[in-house]
Amino acid sequence: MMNRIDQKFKTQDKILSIYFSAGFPNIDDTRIIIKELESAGVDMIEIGLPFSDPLADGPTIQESSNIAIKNGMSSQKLFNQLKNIRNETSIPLVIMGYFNPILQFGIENFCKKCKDVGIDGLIIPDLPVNVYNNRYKSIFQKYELYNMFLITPQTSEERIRYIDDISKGFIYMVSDASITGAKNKINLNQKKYFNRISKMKLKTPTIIGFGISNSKTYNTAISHSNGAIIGSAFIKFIEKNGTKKIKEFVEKFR
Amino acid sequence: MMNRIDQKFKTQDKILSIYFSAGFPNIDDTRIIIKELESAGVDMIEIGLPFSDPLADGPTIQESSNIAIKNGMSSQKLFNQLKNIRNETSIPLVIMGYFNPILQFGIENFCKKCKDVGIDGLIIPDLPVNVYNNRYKSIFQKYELYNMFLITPQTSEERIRYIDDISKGFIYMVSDASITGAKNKINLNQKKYFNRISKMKLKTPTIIGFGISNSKTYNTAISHSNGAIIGSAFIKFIEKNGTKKIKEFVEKFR
Amino acid sequence: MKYNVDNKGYYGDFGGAYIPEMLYPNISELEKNYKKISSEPKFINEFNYLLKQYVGRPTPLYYAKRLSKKYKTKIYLKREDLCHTGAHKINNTIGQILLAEKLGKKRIIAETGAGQHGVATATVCALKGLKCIIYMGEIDIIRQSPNVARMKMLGAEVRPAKSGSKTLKDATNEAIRDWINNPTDTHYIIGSVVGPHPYPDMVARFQSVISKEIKKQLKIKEGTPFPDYLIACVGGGSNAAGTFYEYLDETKVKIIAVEAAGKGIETGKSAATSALGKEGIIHGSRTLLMQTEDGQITEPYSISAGLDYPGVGPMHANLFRTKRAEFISISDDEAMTAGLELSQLEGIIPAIETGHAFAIFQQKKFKPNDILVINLSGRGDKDLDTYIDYFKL
Amino acid sequence: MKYNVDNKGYYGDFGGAYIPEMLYPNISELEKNYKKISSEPKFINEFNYLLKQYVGRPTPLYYAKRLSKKYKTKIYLKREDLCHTGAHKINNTIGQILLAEKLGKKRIIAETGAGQHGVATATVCALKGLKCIIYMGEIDIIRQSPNVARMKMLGAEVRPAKSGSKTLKDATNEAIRDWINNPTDTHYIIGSVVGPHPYPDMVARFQSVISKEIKKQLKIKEGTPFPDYLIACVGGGSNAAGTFYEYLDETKVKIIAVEAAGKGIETGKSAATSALGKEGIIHGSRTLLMQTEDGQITEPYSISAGLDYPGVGPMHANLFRTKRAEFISISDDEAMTAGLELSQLEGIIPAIETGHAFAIFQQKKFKPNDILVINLSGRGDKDLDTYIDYFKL
Ligand SMILES: Cc1ncc(COP(=O)(O)O)c(C=O)c1O
Ligand SMILES: Cc1ncc(COP(=O)(O)O)c(C=O)c1O
Repeated sequence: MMNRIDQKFKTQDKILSIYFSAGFPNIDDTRIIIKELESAGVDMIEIGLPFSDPLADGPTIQESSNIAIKNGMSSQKLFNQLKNIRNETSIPLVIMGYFNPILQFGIENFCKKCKDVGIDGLIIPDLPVNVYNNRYKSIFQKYELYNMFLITPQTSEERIRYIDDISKGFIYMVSDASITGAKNKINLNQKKYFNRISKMKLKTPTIIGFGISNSKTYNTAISHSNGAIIGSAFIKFIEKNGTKKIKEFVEKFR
Repeated sequence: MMNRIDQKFKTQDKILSIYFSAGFPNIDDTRIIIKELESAGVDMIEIGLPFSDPLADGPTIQESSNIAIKNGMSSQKLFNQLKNIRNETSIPLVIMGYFNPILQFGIENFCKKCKDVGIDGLIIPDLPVNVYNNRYKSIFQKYELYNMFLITPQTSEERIRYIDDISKGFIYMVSDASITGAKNKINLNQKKYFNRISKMKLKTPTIIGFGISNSKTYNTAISHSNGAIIGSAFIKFIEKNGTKKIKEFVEKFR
Repeated sequence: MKYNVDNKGYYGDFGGAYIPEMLYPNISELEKNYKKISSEPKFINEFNYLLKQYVGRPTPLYYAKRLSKKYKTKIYLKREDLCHTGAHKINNTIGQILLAEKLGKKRIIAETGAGQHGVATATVCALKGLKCIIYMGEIDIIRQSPNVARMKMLGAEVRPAKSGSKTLKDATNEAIRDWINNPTDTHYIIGSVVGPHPYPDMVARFQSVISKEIKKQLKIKEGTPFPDYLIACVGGGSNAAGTFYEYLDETKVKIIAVEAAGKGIETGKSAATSALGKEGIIHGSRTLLMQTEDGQITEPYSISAGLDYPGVGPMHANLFRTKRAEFISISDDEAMTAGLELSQLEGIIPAIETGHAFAIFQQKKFKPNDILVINLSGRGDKDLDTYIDYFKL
Repeated sequence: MKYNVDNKGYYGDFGGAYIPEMLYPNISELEKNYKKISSEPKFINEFNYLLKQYVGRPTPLYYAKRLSKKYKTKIYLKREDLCHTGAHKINNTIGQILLAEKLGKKRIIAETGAGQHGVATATVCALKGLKCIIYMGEIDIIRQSPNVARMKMLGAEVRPAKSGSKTLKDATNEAIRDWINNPTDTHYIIGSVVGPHPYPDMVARFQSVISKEIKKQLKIKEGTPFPDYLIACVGGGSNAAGTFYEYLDETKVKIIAVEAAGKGIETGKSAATSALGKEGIIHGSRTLLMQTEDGQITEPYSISAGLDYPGVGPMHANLFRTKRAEFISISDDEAMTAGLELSQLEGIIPAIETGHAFAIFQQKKFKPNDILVINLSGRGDKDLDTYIDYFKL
């Protein structure tokens, strides 16, 4: 069976992906949010596994992670929640989480559970490419899980080529030199960077994330790539509006 | 004319001497206090010239000095107050003061003024014997002023002999290793020290001062010497009772 | 060297660089350059010049007569408290500021716990005229207020870290986030032997001047460069790394690392990583850290802001796992008592961090002929309020 | 030496011992012994040992690059701030505690203004296990509270002086009174080159290590032991005496003594003794002091507790009268500004006392080739509250 991520990129030009922190605002919102997102027409979902010390995240995601942890979220809890998710949805599901909780769960165990519940890939911001390659790649492969890597405006061309080479699924283009957090604008330098990557004609699809918050930034992002990920803006929205009005949120981007 | 101090010791066995700070409690109390003391039967008076930083004095005299200075007391002021004092009294009068105000007034000028108003001697605690001898003795002699020296329980026998040798008037025996201040008792060590000095059979009369406060300490003191000086206890008394009841105070010692 | 870093950036199982891609250019720039630049004669000369003329090195190795008498053994104190700014921290900041200069950086960031590293960083930034921003936990800003004042006097901006336990761990998170946001003009001066490779090795090298001096000084005093025991407190572990560095492979020299037990290891209010920690990732390094079963990092506790950290540097994790070093946990109370004792026996008021090292005598006996070198990592000026409150002086 | 003390204890017209008879045995015991004891090899060895191993001497002579650039001249800083306890004061207390020990004293008293001398005294008392009582003006206890805390940590008792201006002068009075009350077992460690002979000379000798080191260090750095200018702040004058000592008779070396003008010489809120003082007696010494026409000692004022004294030591009175030294008055504002500037240009936060010396550049220009040595008499940790309040940092 083809990985759902690849399938999605094959069948669709521009991808709208939404990130949320599992266990936020309420511990049992995970399935609800996934189903709401899918029925709202989202193309891919990143499920954030909360971590106490999320180095690459801004205040919004930090805060949602803290609440999720207080609510009792953990790797095991998440897998329990996702147990029969594939009976209900076929949307690509990616878990995004820091390395330490995964390490504590046991890498192999974690990957196995991912496969069991039907997760398609992982984004682990603090697991560097070379460590992954040398130590963990074979485990991921065994469980047919994609591991997605990030690139940033500072990533050298050479390294981008290398990452493209070993990547599966997509490359996560961090939109700016920044941590996560909703921003209003995409500036000229960012556009230049998007163009630069675009011109490299990578074999792997790219999705732009960090700072995508409204239709304007979203449209700019997808005009330079294969899709965009919205995180903080979505979390702020459900913090304010709960899980009932998710369609409203998604509609703004369509 | 024989110095009034010598005269007093010649005619009287045991001397009661009282110290007060000039300008305390009120700036113009100086003459009143002198006359009250004389009529109460005191034998000698030490007029304290107040100083801002009286190193050898305890809190009572320090405080009275501060008030006196605030009231406007100064060397010149004191001499003005004492101008015709010898029309009114023949009691031996000694000025006790620290060296700096005297130095500022001018030593010679100060001595001259002392002679003019009829002062008999000076006690300057911070003018050491050798400095006096080398630099100022001739001036004192010119104005027929006695300069009295202190001895303490720590003063060596050799030095006591030397001081006795050069002394005129009396030797001021500091009763204890201490600064001024009323005390209730004279202890065994002090008595031993009094006896030791007594046995030295000095040519100069001795008066015991510092810590003499009541008839008991007074009587012990005069039983070992030629007299005693009361300071802090008297100042406390007039602070409380003003200058009207000085007789009451003095009577307790007779 | 067996116990030192390998060429991949690991100490045994520990170390490495577990960093988000956003930091890759910075970390690899450092990794490529730190050894090269720091071994150029020009660099070495300026480093040594500043250590001598500005920091006041060599610091004495002082024989503590009254302390030795009390504990019936021979105790030498390595006087890092006499360094300019009052702790060993400046050895490292001098090294890193020179490196930052060579790399053309214009803006310096740092985290700080006790404030000593913040002050040491602000100091070298003033010396070099570079912009300086210090992240410090909100709680530490209160309990180490003299150091906050010093940083401000030195022209640094102090930014409070308000997340988590509001202490060193969180200040480090904030500094890393700043670096992610400012990847080109900024150098991040980490203050201990923690963080991603090459930081642990780089900081240990700059701090190794401590053990280099001990070797020479002890040779003169005792005829041998080798003490029986080396003792140092461990927060992240930089003063300890500096103290142990030259002796790592001299296994006849016993090494004791002293951690903060806080209110006691069992109380849940502790920062004793070796006793309570498990292998994991913190601040880009694979090491021992205190964490929940789920891998959430635990909020540590110690009365001493500089030890109030849930991890240890990877060198120390390895020294612990290989049993090269003995790890001892000292409670708040023991550390405070030892601090007061050193003050009154030797006239030296130690930092509370340092007080932990001196509390060793409350747990361990030594022989009359044992030669001990204790690193007196810093002075206690910053801790006076805490001492006064604690002892009701 | 022409400008040094004569064998009667005078510097020209100044000095001597104007003490009450109660102090005669103590002062003459000292006078008889201080030179003899302090020139015995055993004493010299222990003094030098402690200065090196405990205090951390020699202190560097540091070329202040950024300050030199700003003021277009060559500025060296003698780093007394790096001494154990943070100021030059400890040079003297080490010497005196050894002397007290030899004299069999069991109890030590001292006065303190900024608290640095109090801390230095409490420190050596802890080191030697002697009882220690420190007199400190009530106002100084408030404005130098970190040092009060340090003294308590070191086991000293701090007694407030509540008379007069409640500052250094009054603390000195109280200490002298204590000595009168305790003539046999007690040694009084005076903290500056003030008080009756032999104190000014004794303290100057113990502090002279500063200029001895400058000579050697400058020779290495500049090829000559002679700077063009020596600059130091003067409270009582001990750091200045130490800085000038070896150069007193080298008249090619210009000497600048910096006094505290407080809010300004004309304001009545000042401590600039040379500008405002007249010859007189203070604390047993004939010297220049601020006083009324009647000879009452004036209450001085300076933002800096260590300079808030109405006199100067007799050595300095003589240097002023003979014009060997130039005296300059620096206001609170100038001193504070200079303190901040040094912090931000060189990464060294000076004591406010010391800040006065650095304010020289606000009043005087130097030539590009002039070599200046400024004594950095102490660090500013004790003054952080004052700085922060003043600059609203
Ligand atoms: C004096 C002192 N010692 C020790 C430490 C702990 O740090 P490290 O373990 O890196 O030496 C600190 C930290 O601030 C400190 O200030
Ligand atoms: C750092 C510092 N400098 C200078 C002084 C002034 O004293 P002196 O004039 O005796 O050096 C003090 C006094 O406390 C001080 O602490």
